[in-house]
This record gives sequence, structure tokens and C-alpha cells, in this order.
Amino acid sequence: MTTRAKPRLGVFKFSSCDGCQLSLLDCELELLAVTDAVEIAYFLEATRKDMKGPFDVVLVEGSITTPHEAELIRQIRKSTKALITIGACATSGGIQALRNFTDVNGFLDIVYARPDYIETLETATPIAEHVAVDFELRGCPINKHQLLEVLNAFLNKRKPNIPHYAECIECKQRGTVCVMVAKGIACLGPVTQAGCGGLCPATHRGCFGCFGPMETPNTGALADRFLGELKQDKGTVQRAFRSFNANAPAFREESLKHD
Amino acid sequence: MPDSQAVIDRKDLGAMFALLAEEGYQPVAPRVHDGAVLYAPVSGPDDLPKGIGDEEEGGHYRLTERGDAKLFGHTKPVQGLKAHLYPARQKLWSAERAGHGFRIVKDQDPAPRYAFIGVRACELSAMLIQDKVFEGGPYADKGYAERRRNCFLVVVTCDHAGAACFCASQQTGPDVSEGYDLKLAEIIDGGRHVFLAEAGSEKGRALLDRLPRQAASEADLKAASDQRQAAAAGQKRAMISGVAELLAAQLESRHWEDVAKRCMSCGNCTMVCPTCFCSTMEDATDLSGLKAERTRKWDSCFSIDYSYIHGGSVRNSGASRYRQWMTHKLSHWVKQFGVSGCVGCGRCIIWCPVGIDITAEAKAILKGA
Amino acid sequence: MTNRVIKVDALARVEGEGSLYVRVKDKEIKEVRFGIFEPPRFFEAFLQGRSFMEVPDITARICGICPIAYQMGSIQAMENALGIQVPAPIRDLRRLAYCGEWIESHALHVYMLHAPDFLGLADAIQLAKSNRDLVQKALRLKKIGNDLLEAVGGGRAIHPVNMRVGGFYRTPTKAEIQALIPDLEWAIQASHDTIRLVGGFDFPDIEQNYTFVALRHEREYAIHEGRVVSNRGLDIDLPQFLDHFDEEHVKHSNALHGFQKPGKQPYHVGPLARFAINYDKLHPEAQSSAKEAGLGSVVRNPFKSIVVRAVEILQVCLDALAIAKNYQEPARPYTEPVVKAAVGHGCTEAPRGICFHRYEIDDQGLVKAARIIPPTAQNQKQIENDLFKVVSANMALSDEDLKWRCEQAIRNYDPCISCATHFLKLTVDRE
Amino acid sequence: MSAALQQADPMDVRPFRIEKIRKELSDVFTMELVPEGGGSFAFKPGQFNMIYSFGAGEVPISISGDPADPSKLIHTIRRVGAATEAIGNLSEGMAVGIRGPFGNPWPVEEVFGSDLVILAGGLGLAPLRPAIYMALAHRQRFGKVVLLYGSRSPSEILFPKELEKWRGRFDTKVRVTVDRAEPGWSGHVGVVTKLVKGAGFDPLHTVAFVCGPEIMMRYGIQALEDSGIDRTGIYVSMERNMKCGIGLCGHCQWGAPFVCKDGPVFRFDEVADAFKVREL
Ligand SMILES: Cc1cc2nc3c(=O)[nH]c(=O)nc-3n(C[C@H](O)[C@H](O)[C@H](O)COP(=O)(O)OP(=O)(O)OC[C@H]3O[C@@H](n4cnc5c(N)ncnc54)[C@H](O)[C@@H]3O)c2cc1C
Ligand code: SF4
Ligand code: SF4
Ligand code: SF4
Repeated sequence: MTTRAKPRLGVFKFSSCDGCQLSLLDCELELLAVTDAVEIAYFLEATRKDMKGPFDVVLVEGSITTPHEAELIRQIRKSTKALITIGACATSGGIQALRNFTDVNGFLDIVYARPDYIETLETATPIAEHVAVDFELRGCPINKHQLLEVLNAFLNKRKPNIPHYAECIECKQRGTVCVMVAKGIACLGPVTQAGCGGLCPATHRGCFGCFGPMETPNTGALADRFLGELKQDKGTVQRAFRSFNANAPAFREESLKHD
Repeated sequence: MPDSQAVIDRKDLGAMFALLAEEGYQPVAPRVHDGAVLYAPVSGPDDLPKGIGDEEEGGHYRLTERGDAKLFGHTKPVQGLKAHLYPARQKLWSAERAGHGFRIVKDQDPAPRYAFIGVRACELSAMLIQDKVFEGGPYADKGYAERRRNCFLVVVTCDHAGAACFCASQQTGPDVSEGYDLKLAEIIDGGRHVFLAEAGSEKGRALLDRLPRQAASEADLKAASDQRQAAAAGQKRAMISGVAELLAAQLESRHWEDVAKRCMSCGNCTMVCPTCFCSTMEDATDLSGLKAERTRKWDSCFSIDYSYIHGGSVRNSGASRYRQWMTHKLSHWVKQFGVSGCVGCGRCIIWCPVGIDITAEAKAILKGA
Repeated sequence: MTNRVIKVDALARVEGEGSLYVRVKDKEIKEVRFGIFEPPRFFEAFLQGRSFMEVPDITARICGICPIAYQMGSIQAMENALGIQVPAPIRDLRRLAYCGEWIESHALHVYMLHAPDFLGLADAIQLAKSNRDLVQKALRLKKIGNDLLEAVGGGRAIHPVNMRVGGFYRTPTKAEIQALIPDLEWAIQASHDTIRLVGGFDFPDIEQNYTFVALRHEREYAIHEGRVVSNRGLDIDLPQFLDHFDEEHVKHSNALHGFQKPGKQPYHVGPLARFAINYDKLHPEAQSSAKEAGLGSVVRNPFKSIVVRAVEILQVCLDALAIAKNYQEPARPYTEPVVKAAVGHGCTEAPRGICFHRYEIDDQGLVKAARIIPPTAQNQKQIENDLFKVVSANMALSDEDLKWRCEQAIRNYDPCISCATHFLKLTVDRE
Repeated sequence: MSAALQQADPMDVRPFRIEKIRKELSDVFTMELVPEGGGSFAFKPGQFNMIYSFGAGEVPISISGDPADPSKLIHTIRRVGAATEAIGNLSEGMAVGIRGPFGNPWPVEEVFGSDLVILAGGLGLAPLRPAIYMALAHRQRFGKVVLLYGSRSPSEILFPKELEKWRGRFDTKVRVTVDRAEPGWSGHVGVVTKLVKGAGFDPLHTVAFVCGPEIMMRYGIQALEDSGIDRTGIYVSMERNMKCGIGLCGHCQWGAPFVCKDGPVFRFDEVADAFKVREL
């Protein structure tokens, strides 16, 4: 039997809600197995131990929204063998990328009385726009089972079993009745990547796109359906594509069509 | 087979469920769930969708009130029986490291014994087609074969056609002539609510013998045959004839591009189709790397991975993927298994979120040919 | 050495990114800053123009640790605007979800983030090395919280999908809820053990004369609704909140600092505040357990917040069990909202303290203005005050120990920085 | 295939021990396998196995050994991705899982009596090697035997020693070409299809076996047809995604045929139309 040296894991956070790294702590039943299998060398949310690189695997949550973050991610990339981005913020910019559609200074005025104290970039961008990324794990938040699968795959040097097809496939495999066909509820499932487990339709609501665009999204065909049979107005269709993955190219372009 | 025909009263239908359960079968029948009729485990006739009908169109489905007490007054459930006979996710085996190598541990769950009650003609035809796929070639799928061998089939014939049905043009219904254990036709005539039953196998005959029953009258036989005729005559859709040859010759049709503008490659059609059989396999390890597992999951020809070989996917365009689905169903299947892969159930039409209609696309290709 | 600087650039075991900076000159503290450099995310700004129905899903993304606080706060604000009263079973389900969030968040904080401080360990992984069973038990407790959230929230604990304005998209079946009962019964025992365990820790001897602010409800230990009440006689309805509280922007922080008007006074929200204000509403079993652990009816030592959290875990486990046992499926999962132009307020007790929402919507149901005041922003001034006191009382400690003690003082608040920027680094400068 | 194997569940993986690993090229290696617990492995030239690396995945790989020697199972593999890397990272003494042999073979015995042209590109020589062994073992049953092999560069020539040995035989013509020459290379330069002309076979009585990258096969077949060989005399080996290897998973469909069970070796006239269709 081969024994391997414990790989060193780092977990870093940029602009985000913390939910994706919390998913790691939420792997309650498997967490100790994870800490047995890897040495957690950097994970602020969990440990005071602050070890420097190099790392074998780094998980990155969050999008790049400040000049400081843009610099930091470059340093992290240099110090790790594998870099995995986790969550909508890190893979497409996240909800804060809504700023990319307007003038960020306007936003500053709304939230802060002294905008001059705030240092921020015009845009919120995914990690892959700044450095090379080895694997992007989607979701807002990520699915903890998928997180374990990706970690497992990287530790065992295999291909992660993460499908890129539509949410509909997962929904049907689960045996859920399609909410769009049977209830007339608008659902982003046909253009959204599988991964959540088909939660929304099973909860009697339409998918709202947490996992971002699927591999070959035909957003136009779905938007036509929303505007046609489902009688939605342009604003609603625009907002549907403009949420947690608003900055993902396919969704961005579709939302821009409905101004 | 006059002695194999009889009439069972509605109030005695429960006895059939009870006998099947007694013989170790889990009855699975149509049931209302989340605004649709699905196949699900039931405990007796009370769980059936009493007085429920369905309304169907491309990308549209709603339950309706029939205004009568029919238990099988709907058309077909959302998904076929493949979900039971070839589950969406199957663990094939696990393995553990042993010395320098590994050991395979076969730890599949034992095959369940299902009694499927309320099986439609199209459903049965689909099952017979999947039998050819999974058991007809040089290699059989053991799991499927076992589940299939274990099951008891109670067909209920249709009394009307759904708007998406086109089994008549595919010669897979509404008549049922083989492959079942028991065939029922549900007849309501004034206050009389009965099932005309006909055994189709030894198992079926044995069950029928144990049920309270009366002799079938001429009127019952006529009522059942009228229903079948109504179901055939009521079909609004039809598959064009000669579609297998047409599609084989139209692989380069311009029409594929046209469908691709509407088709989202979401794969719903393949998931609901009762004959679609494609699957993928996932090998995974646990964190320690000491245990591994192989899982088989339904796959769809609409995914990019499906045709991925080192260097890229063979079918990148939406057009080529829709073409793969449709030509496989309607044309290549005939060469592969000697029958069409489409039983005309219309599910792919109903459950396509944008209502793409395989019969209409076939017509369009014919027109452009 | 008379001049020193204590600095923590990136605080660990808190949610989000913050820093600490203390500068001491000749034994005199010159500066204490609890800095929040988590970048701003502009929620209030991009909520403008969104439909009221989308708001709960968006506000959830303010924080992955306490999404319920943001979902429920905004849902109740919208319902308040549109005049929707939800029936009792819906209210129960909401409380049940919130109990789940408290169990999950408190168990995480007590065991994984805070306890290692008292045990002199860097993290819970070290703890697992010496006491694996304890950590496993903690993880199971945490999981039970998440299971509650998953059962009510539509299958996931972080950013659940089931909560909506008017009720739920799909209400869980009786069987789904009853399935939780055995685990909750176990959790009650585990919370008693937790209280005993953390009650036995050594606590630094520091008391603060806090202004406590919390929700208060006539019948229950307030979690998801109530009036805003302080220990100094304030007792107001939500619409008056902004007459009494506000936030300001300080240079060292991307979070706004909350204060009470007039005089910009700091105040304290969270477990200590809730405990002080709602002690009489605690379940008798929780009350007696608190007594056994040595707590009076008011706790002013911030380091003892860990004990209060443990008592709160017990309280919500008891609550959740009662709800689960009595649950009946509601007739309808939700009340259909009728849109009109209106203003609405919502406030709930997030695990870290009150979380306030105010929205103005137009006749199309689109948001015209949004204001969200998260607990950590409200506590910021108070945290700096505590730090001041901790540093002055511990001048004798080495830099490293002082630093740790300061960090611990911050962790007393279980600060959630992601929320605050919608909102940590220690720097102690001893010149 | 033996009756016993046929009866076993074709989805069952059998562990085989890696006896020997030989590095062929920078990214290509050959493994010699024996069944754990003993036994032999009979197969026909052109057949493939599904090779499983513990937990890392399973991939179709042609058998590259000698069908006359069932005592060892030989595979030649290029590292291109996760699963082949995982197999490549194993060492002697460790185990892989085998399912097979599967697929339709090169019809070596069926074409006794004709001239035989073997046209191989790159790693395509590996699946053809069993056919070459078999043809040479029955050399007297053929007219001319011609092996045409193309590789990208001299350093990427697979099995150079064996090519040399076969070239040394008086009864076999071996021609090797490279796309790009390197210092010291004195042989042909250019695409393999150019070798077809002047290979000196009798097109009316010739059978050709072709295997290599799909693009090379297209040009190769064209050249063979141009030289006068009928499409019914040309055989090709195809590659498609495979999950089961036995026609149950659907992935390898190429029009009507399943590459796994109707191929991988096809008679060209049966698939000539499919070859013309893009993204089929
Ligand atoms: C009939 C036939 C014969 C072949 N003969 C040879 C040969 O002799 N020598 C040779 O080098 N190549 C041969 N190939 C090609 C070889 O099969 C591919 O190079 C190989 O599949 C690449 O796999 P990979 O994982 O390394 O590459 P990738 O490009 O990473 O993956 C390719 C495919 O491998 C599968 N896969 C990877 N990981 C997993 C996993 N964890 N679980 C499940 N599936 C997984 C997937 O199907 C994936 O689509 C042959 C192919 C065919 C069809
Ligand atoms: S409910 Fe949504 S995700 Fe599911 S099949 Fe329908 S459209 Fe697809
Ligand atoms: S192709 Fe469509 S109509 Fe035909 S069997 Fe499949 S789902 Fe039914
Ligand atoms: S035909 Fe319809 S159901 Fe099928 S993949 Fe295309 S859009 Fe989806």
C-alpha cells in the first residue's frame, strides 16, 4: 500500500458571504476525515494557526473587488500546486458583480456616508480573470457533497465527477415534476448547471440559477419562453438572468438583451 | 382465451393489491403527487388518482377533474417505468485496497419485486424495447434482467388519447397483445364500475383465479373495444411514415440548425423517454484513497461529456446533439434493435420546457428533404 | 518596553476578514481599532429596482452563516409593508428554521471558534486530537441544526430556498418534521453537557456596564419577532428603530459603526443582551441549567458569552422539540401577497444579535430604498470599548498573550464580518 | 472468448497484476499484465479491454500483444488525461482492473490469400500490432505484406526495434515516414498517405487495415481508394467515448453502429457514409 504525505490545504476568502467555506465546516460527518487526510495549513475561519505556503491545494472563495485582493490572489497562485475556486463569487463574480452593470460610485453613495474611505474596484470579477484556475466549483452556495468530491478527486489525482449539463437532468433523475411544464412557473433549470441536487423545483419554485450557466446554455430560447407562454415582462426576464451569476458571460449577455 | 377473461368489480380491486402484496410484490401504480400523476408505491386502490385526468400539450401539463370515479382516467404518468427497472443512480460495486492491489466487493442491493399496476400500452412497448436493449445483445445487464424478471405487470388499456399521444402511428398501442400478466379495461356504466380482466401469462391466470369475479358479458367486451377505438381515433398527432429511412438520408438537413435555435440541450426529453437508456459511470474514492466505488447514472446525449474523447467532444453543436437524439430514436434504433426507439407516448413533447415536438420536427425535415 | 503595538492583520476563527490594532504609549492606550477590511458589497444599492419577491434570496447572500436572519428579516419587512399576517403553523415553521440556525451557528462558535481560546489551542482540530469524541459530539449538534434548516429550508442550510414572502414555497410534511424529534431529544442532552463543559472554563475577571438591546416578545424567548427593548428603559416598535439608532462611517473600517442616539453611545446586542432582557422567558430547564453553570439573571462579563450561548442552544433545542412535536401541516403554504406601494420593517435576533431591515417598495413591488443594519455593525463600537478595557487590565501580559487575549475579546462577540460589510486584522501598537 | 467469461457479469472488473512496465515514448508506456490468481487471456487482434485504475476511472484500451501468446496481456497506453495518467502512475506489482476482451477484431484469418497493407499513424500502431504478429505468423497465407507507418517525428516512432526487425524480413515491406525530420533522420519525410503510392501491392487483391488519428485515417483511406483498393477491402478502427464497452451505455454510437460492439474495427464500406458526416 502506498502512503502519501499529508497534502497541505489552504482556504482563502475574498469578497463573499463566507457560505462556501462554511460548507467545508458543514461537512460535519466527514470533517474529521478531511482533517485526517489533509493538513489544514491556512483556514482563518477555522484556525488561528497561520502557516505559510506552499500548499498542495488551495480553495478560494469570493470575487476580486479591491486592488489589494487582486494582488493577493497572484501571491496565492504562486504558492500552490492546485487552485480550486468555490462558489458563484469566485467563479463568476457573485451577487456583488451587479455593480458591473452600473457606476460603482453611485453604489458607494447609497451605502456609505464617507465614500472616500472606501477602496474598491469598479467591478467584481471571478478569480479566473486574474490567475489560472485548476477547477471551478459552482454554486451559491456550493454543494458540500460536490466539494468533498472535488477534494477527493484532487487528493486522489482523478477527474472530479462534476457534471456540467443542465439542472433539468438532475431534477428528472430525482423524479421531480417539472414546475415550468406542470405549473407554469419560470425556471432557469434548462440553462443552469446541475449541482444543487434540484432543490428549487422540489420545493415547488423555479430554479433561480445558483449554479450559473450550464455547458451550452441556450438562454435565448428560454427567455423567449418566459416572454411568450409564461407572459413575463422584460424587466422580470432581465432580473432572472441578473442575480448570483449575473456576470457569467451567457447570463450577462442575455440580461443585456432585455433592457 | 375466454376462460382467461372475467370481470372484477371495483370494490374487489383491493383484493388484487392485497394478493400481490401477499406474494411479496411492492405494488407501484399511478398516484397524484405535486400536481402530476406519477408511478409510485401504493397500498391499495384508494391511492389511485380517482376522477383525475390530464391535459397535455407541447411544454404543458395540468391535471384535470374528469367528473367521474375512474381510477385510470389519466393518460400516462410523468415518467416511465424505467425509473424503477433501471434506476437513475445505481451502485455497481465498491472496492477496497488489498495489498498492492484491490478487491472488488459486490454489494448491490437485491432486486426488488414490483407489481406495476396501470401500465399503458406505450409503457409496455417501451419495456419490451428496453428488454431488447438490455437483454437482447451478446451481453445482458444483470440488474435490469433481474428486476424485470421479478416484476408483475397489470396493464390498463386507455379509454382516450392524450393530446401528445401518437402510439397508433408507431403501432405500439392503444391495443395490447403481449407481454403482460394481467390486462384490465376500466368500465363505468351508470352505477356499475368494473374491470374487464384478461390474463396474459400463467402468473396472471393464477392471480385472476384467486380474485372474486364474474363472467364477462358481450357488452363488457364491446365497451372495452370501443374504448380502444376511441383512444386510437382520438390521436391528434402522428409520426410520418418512413421516418427511419428519411432521417438516415437527412443527416445533413438544414433543419437541424433550425431546431438548435429552440432546443436548449437540457436533456429533459431523454430523461422522460421510456426507452432512452444511456448511462454514464462514475468512479470515485473516499478521502483516504482506500475505498472506491462505481456508480452508474442516467446520462443524456445532450451533454458535452457524452461524446467526449481525449481532445474534445465529438458533438459540440446543439444541432448535432438534437440530431443524435432524434435519429437514434427514430432511425438508428431500427438498425440496432429491429424496432423504432419511439413508442409514441409523447412525453418528450410534453416535458420539453419549450415544447419541441418530435412529430412536427419529423414533418419539417420531410418538407425540407 | 513602554511603547508597544499589538497587531493582528487577519483575525482567525471569525466569519469574514477583520483586523485589530492597538497602540499603547507609556502604559496609556492611544488607539484601539477593530478594523473591517472585508470589501464592501453594496447590498442596499443593488436591491434597488429588484422585486420584493427576490429580496429574501438576495439578502440571504449577505451572510452564509446566518442567512435566515437576512431572509426572514426581509420577508417580515415585506409582509409588514403589504399587511400580511401569517397563520400559526407558518410562524412555527419559521421559528423552527431559526432554531436550526441558532443551533448550527452557536455550536460552531462555541466549540470550533471560541472554546479553543479557553483551552489554549489554535483550533478545534487540535481539540479533536486530544478529545475526538467531544468534537464529534459538537459536530453532531451542529449537524442537527443544519438538518432542521434543511428540513424547513428546502434541502440546504446555507441560503435555503424555501422561505418566501407570505410563507413557504412548500411546507414540509408532518413526517419530515417528526423525523427530527429523536435527534432533538439527543441534542437537548448534548446541550446540557455543553453548558456544564463551558461553564467550567476559566474566565478573565472583566465586567462591563453595557446598554443591552434585544427583541422582546410577550410569550417567548424572542427570536424571530418582538419589540426592541433595552435594559435602560427603551421599548419601541420597529418603525421607531431609526429614531433611536443609527450608523456612522469611520475611516478604519468598511463596516458602518452603529450607535444609539443621542450622544452616539455604544450598545451591546447578542446573547448577553437577549439573556439579560429575556431571562424570564427562558424555558425553566434552560434557566435552571444556567443557574447551575453559575450565571445570574444578567451577565456582564463578555467572556462568559460562551456560557450564555450554550444556554441558548438548550433553549432553542427545547423550543424546536416542542414545535416539531406539535407540528400540523398548514392548509396553504403561503398567502399570496397583493402588491402596493408601502414601507415595511423587519427585525429578528440573528445568532449575533438584532438584525434590522427597512424597505420602501413601489406599486409594482420594486424596491425603492433598502436599509439593513446587521448585528456586528451595531456591536463594533462596543467591541472597541471592550478591547480598551481588556488591554488596560492586561498590560502585564506579553505581546503574544495580549494579542491572543484581545482576539478572544473580539471572538466573544462571534463577529460576523461578512454581514458587517455588507462589513477583522489585530494590531497593537506599543510605541 | 471463453464461455466462462461470457457468463460472468460483463460489468465485473477482474484484477490483473502489472508484471512489467516499459516506457516506449515520453508519454507512452506498455504494460504486461497477468490475471491475479493465475489463468490466461485469449483475445483476437484489434479487440480492446476496459482498464480500471483503482478509484480513478476506466478507459478503453486496445490490446497490443500477440494473440498467439495468451499467457500475458499487453497494452500500450498514452497518457492524455486523468484515467490514463492514473494507470501510468502505477508501478510493477500493483493491479489494474480488466473487463474484456470486447469488440470486433481485425479479420486476419478471413483475408488469408490476399495482399495485406497495414497503414498506421502514431499510436495507431499499437492496436494493429496483434494483427501484424498474426499475419507474420501466417506469412505464407498472404501475398505481399506491407506496413506503412507514419509518426510526427523520429523520436515519436513507436516500437522502433520491432519495426527494424520486421524491416529485416525479406518477405515484408516496411516503410516509415515522419512529419518532421530531426538531425540524424535519413528516412522519409511527409505524411504517411504518401507512402501508399509505390507500396507495390495488387489493388485488386489487397486488404488494408488502417488505424491512427481520425484525420490521418480519412486521408489514408482516400489514398488507398485512389490506388484502386475497393472500400470492401479496407478496414478501420474507430475511437469513441465508452463507458461500458458492451453496447449498454450508448456513448460510442456513431450513427447506427456502436463502436464497442459493432467495431472498433469496421469494414470501410459499411461506415463510409458516416465518415462524411460532421459531428456524427
Ligand atoms: C476502442 C478504443 C481503443 C483504444 N485504444 C487505445 C490504446 O491502445 N492506447 C491508448 O493510449 N489509448 C487508446 N484509446 C484511447 C483511450 O481510451 C483514451 O485516451 C482515454 O479514454 C483517455 O482517458 P483519460 O481519462 O486519460 O483522458 P480524459 O481526456 O481525462 O478523459 C477521457 C474519458 O475518460 C473517462 N474518465 C476519466 N476519469 C473518470 C472517472 N473518474 N470515472 C469515470 N470515467 C472517467 C471519461 O469517460 C472521460 O470522458 C482507445 C480508445 C478506444 C475507444
Ligand atoms: S423544473 Fe426546472 S430544472 Fe426541473 S425539469 Fe423543469 S425546467 Fe428543468
Ligand atoms: S421519443 Fe418521445 S414520444 Fe417517443 S417514446 Fe420517447 S418520449 Fe415517447
Ligand atoms: S428537445 Fe426540448 S427537452 Fe429535449 S433537449 Fe431540446 S429543449 Fe430540452
